[in-house]
Amino acid sequence: MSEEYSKTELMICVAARLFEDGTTCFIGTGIPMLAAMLASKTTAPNLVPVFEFGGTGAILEELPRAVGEARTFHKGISALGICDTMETAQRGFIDYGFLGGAQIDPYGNLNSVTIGDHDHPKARLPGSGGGNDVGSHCWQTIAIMQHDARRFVPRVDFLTTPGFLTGPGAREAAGLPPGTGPIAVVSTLALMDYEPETCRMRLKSLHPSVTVDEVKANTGFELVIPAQVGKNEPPSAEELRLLREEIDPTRFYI
Amino acid sequence: MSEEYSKTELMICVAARLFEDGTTCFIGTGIPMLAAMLASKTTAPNLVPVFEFGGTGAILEELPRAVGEARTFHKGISALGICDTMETAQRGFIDYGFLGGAQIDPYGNLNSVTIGDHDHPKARLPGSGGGNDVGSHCWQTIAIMQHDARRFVPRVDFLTTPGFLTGPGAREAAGLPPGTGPIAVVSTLALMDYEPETCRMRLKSLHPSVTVDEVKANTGFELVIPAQVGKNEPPSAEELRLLREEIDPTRFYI
Amino acid sequence: MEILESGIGEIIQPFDLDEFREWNRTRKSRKLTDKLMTEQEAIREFVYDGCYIGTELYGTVRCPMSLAREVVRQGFKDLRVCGQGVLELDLWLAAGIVKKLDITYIGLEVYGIPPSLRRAVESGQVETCVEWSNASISWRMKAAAMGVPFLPTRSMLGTDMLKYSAAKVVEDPFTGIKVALLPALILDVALIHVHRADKHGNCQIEGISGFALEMARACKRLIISAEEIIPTEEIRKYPDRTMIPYYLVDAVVHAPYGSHPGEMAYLYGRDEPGIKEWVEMSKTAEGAQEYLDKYVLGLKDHEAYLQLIGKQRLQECVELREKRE
Amino acid sequence: MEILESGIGEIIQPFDLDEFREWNRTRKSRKLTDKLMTEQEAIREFVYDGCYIGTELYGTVRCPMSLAREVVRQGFKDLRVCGQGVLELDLWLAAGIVKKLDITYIGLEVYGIPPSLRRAVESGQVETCVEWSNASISWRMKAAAMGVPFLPTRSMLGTDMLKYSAAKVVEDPFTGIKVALLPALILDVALIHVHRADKHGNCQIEGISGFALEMARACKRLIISAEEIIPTEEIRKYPDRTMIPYYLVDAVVHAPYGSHPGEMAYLYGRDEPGIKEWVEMSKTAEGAQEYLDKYVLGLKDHEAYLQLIGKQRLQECVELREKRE
Repeated sequence: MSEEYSKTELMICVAARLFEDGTTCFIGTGIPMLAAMLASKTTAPNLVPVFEFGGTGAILEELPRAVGEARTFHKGISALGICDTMETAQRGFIDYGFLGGAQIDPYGNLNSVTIGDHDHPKARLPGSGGGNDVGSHCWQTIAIMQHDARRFVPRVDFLTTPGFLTGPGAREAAGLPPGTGPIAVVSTLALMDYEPETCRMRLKSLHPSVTVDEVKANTGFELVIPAQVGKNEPPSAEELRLLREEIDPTRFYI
Repeated sequence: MSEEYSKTELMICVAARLFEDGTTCFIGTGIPMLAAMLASKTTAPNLVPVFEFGGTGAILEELPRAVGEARTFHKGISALGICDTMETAQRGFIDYGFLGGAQIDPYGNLNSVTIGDHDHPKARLPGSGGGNDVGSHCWQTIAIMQHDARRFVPRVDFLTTPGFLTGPGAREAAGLPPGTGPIAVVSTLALMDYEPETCRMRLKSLHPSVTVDEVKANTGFELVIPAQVGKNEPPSAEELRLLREEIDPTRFYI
Repeated sequence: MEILESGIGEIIQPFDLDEFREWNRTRKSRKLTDKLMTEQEAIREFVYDGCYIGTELYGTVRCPMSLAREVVRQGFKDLRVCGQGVLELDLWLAAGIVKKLDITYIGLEVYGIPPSLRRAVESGQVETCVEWSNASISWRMKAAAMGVPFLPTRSMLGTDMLKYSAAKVVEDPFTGIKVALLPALILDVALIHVHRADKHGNCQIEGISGFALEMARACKRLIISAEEIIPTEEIRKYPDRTMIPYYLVDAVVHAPYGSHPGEMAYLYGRDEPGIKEWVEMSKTAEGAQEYLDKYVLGLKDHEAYLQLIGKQRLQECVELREKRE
Repeated sequence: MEILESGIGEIIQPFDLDEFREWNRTRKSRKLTDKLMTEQEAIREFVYDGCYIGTELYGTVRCPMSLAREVVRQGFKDLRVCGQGVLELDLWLAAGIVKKLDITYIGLEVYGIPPSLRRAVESGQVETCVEWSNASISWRMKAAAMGVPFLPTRSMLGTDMLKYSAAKVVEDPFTGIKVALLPALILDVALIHVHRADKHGNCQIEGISGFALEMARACKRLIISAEEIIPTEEIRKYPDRTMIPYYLVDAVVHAPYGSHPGEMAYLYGRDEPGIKEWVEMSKTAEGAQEYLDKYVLGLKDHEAYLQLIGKQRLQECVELREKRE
């Protein structure tokens, strides 16, 4: 029986369990940083974190708060520049990338530019940042999302970071490197993956106490619901201890 | 009355006098290195030597024997790589470049690739090296040549480094940066420049005891001979002292 | 090699490589002159209304904050800006001095979407936003730094990013794959903060280099602010550490804690309360103005800023610095 | 953006960026494994007949001479080579193991045209020479290092260099100027000599970097030889000095004086008599063979080579080194 935990802590744990040991991974600000630290302390001790402005292979002893800060190359393998990092991704050296956005569509396309019309937006968002690059060049990408119908939409207002674009073969047709694309979405309600034949988002496993109907009700498009829907383990006592005592003791994020 | 000196020493001195103080200059192996050192010790104390593999702004205390050796960045301003150096030239930061070759034509085009047919050469030469790049991107280039009819030819067997190509406007038409091109040739017999209207090589001034006819006889094409032909000063005692005692005391080159 | 697709975005900063070459030939001295100036002198001499300007690295990391604040203080207007920015560009947006943006990311990182950005763009005060990814804007500078008109990339393909950028998609004539061509970006003015520089502008940077090498080579006017001014002998002792050579530089400003409230690797850590203060106050236009009055407009210069922050807080930042171990 | 002109030169090493990406994904471990090997082991494992191979920097400067000699010793044939080279490629040409050349410069510097090059090319033993400038071949590697199919340049325009290369001239779609597109160059094998490396392959270089960064990122198999093997803690203490990260590297060879008779900045100067010996002996095929027998084929390994050179001569080179002052 696990103790109390927050939605954020749960998302971090579910994301952390997705890291594959001995791989390179683009880490963005926020939950991915905590997930990467948790993974490196648990299931992925040989994870190689890559931060877009140049830090590679850091030993994440203290939680970074920005993708350029010194903690992103603390005891690192290299501290170069954004061009070298992004070119390394373009050459196929970065296995995973974590992404976020204000909207995601059934094909895993993300929007972080504008809500509404681009030239007269209802809301101006920060912009692509490295998101489009990560989504274009990394072998596999994972999105972290608040789960509600305003964010899980049939069509993103501005396609910022490529998922499967319009479906099977679309990435290759657009000129994006073959074999790349999104593999998962970690939301506040569940873990999703993509149906191979259609490239559409598919429910994979539910967070504790969340129902399929709840997920459907909070998804603005038709989610593929497989016959078998799994359940995500709640954070273990050890995961929570690591998060609260070692990773984010000042509760900067959690 | 100046003392005895060699043809090489004379060429070095004539070349050295062409350096403009406070300019950047691409320095190749051989005579340009000695000329640059002599100039920096006499008329061009603020000369900024640039060596293609990355050395910039070195203080030339010891004579470099190769364009990559440590002496090319001794107490230098920077020691980067060939891409940075060549891109600096492509951006228009390198004022002068010294060039050499096995053949030169009336438009200052140089050959350092093959004598005879490219695919079945009579003689294979080292290749362009950085020559083509220097001739393409530097604002002004100066060639250093042995003067004889086998080297001063109507048409080079292989156009390696661009002079004025086929004449006025040809560089610009080919896409080379406007305002660039050759300005002088320092040979074993004389100093040449180019006639502005035709871009053809023109006799400028003779080395001591050399006649116009001698130059003509050793030039395989019709050299523009102006009404006034100057005379090049022989090496001064001070120039020779610097060359022999400070610049090349071991007589590596001279 | 036909054009398969062209972004509809404006090239906010049209470029001409031959004119850039001529500029570099005639306006960039090869002589080792003394370029030391104050923030006021440097910004007054090289920044101007309507110029296309950029800052490196970004708000909370090795950012020329003292220069960015001076730009606001001198009240320039209609700036065209590329960013990639956090506090520095957010300040400019709040001050209403930005007219056009080549935008990649302007955010408050963990603190989310900047209200100043929303106000400036949604109100139409910023007239134009052309979209680029972080890598793309860096590669655009890299193209200029290489002296070429474009660089190819596989970023932005298939997305609205391409559509709202000024990139062009072509088929590679060698292998037939599609690539986006990114136009070179030559800035009118660039502001870069470094660890050490000599009075001539030879610069050393520690830790990540961000896009400093590219930007320094992709601008017409380069203002360097440095934590420390070192003798040229130190530069000449380690020529392989010179990331920005003097001939690229127009002004050198001695700016200790020049990145505050951001960090400077190995020298001082970030001032979280200082950053949070902007995050909080910038939520409203009034609050943002209050911040500007308190930390920028109401102060004479960077020295006055540091006095306001106070020795103790700066010392606390120093204690938070990354160490080489 | 039509093709205005195409070089008639062969693309000696055809490339496929997607295949390169797949290689980098599947054949390059992200794990920190021990890659220490001897010259024999590294060359045997990664070099093969007919491979496309390159060396950095060049013969007399920070050149992987111990690896280059081992390549000759193991008797590979039909090598396709890019150079940019002095002693190292001259040795290969004399040994008759080179079939095709992307040639930029192969010479003896102040000592002129290498007789070995003349014999190898004029006899037809080297079947193909495709011409490139020094910058162009470096930019071709830089294209591969960036993961793009080509880079534009204004080099080679209007000359026979363009004609006998594999470059293509196009009109820039942004400003209308002509540029030559240089195809990416992805080497099968690269040999690079550095000052320091750890057992995983993280490398530090002092002095000029030549084209080491580009070549290391533009090859499928990378063999590093290093003057000194240092602990990974040293690498992690100075991450900003890592020019070649471990994941690019396949083998690390400890090779003290690995650049001899060439120099190594700050460690040892060049061995002029040693260089002159090759210059003299290589004037005839017989002499070149004699040199190969004496310094390469007749010796077991680099250690035997160093014993033949002798401690005293090596010490003399050390005394001639460049110093940081």
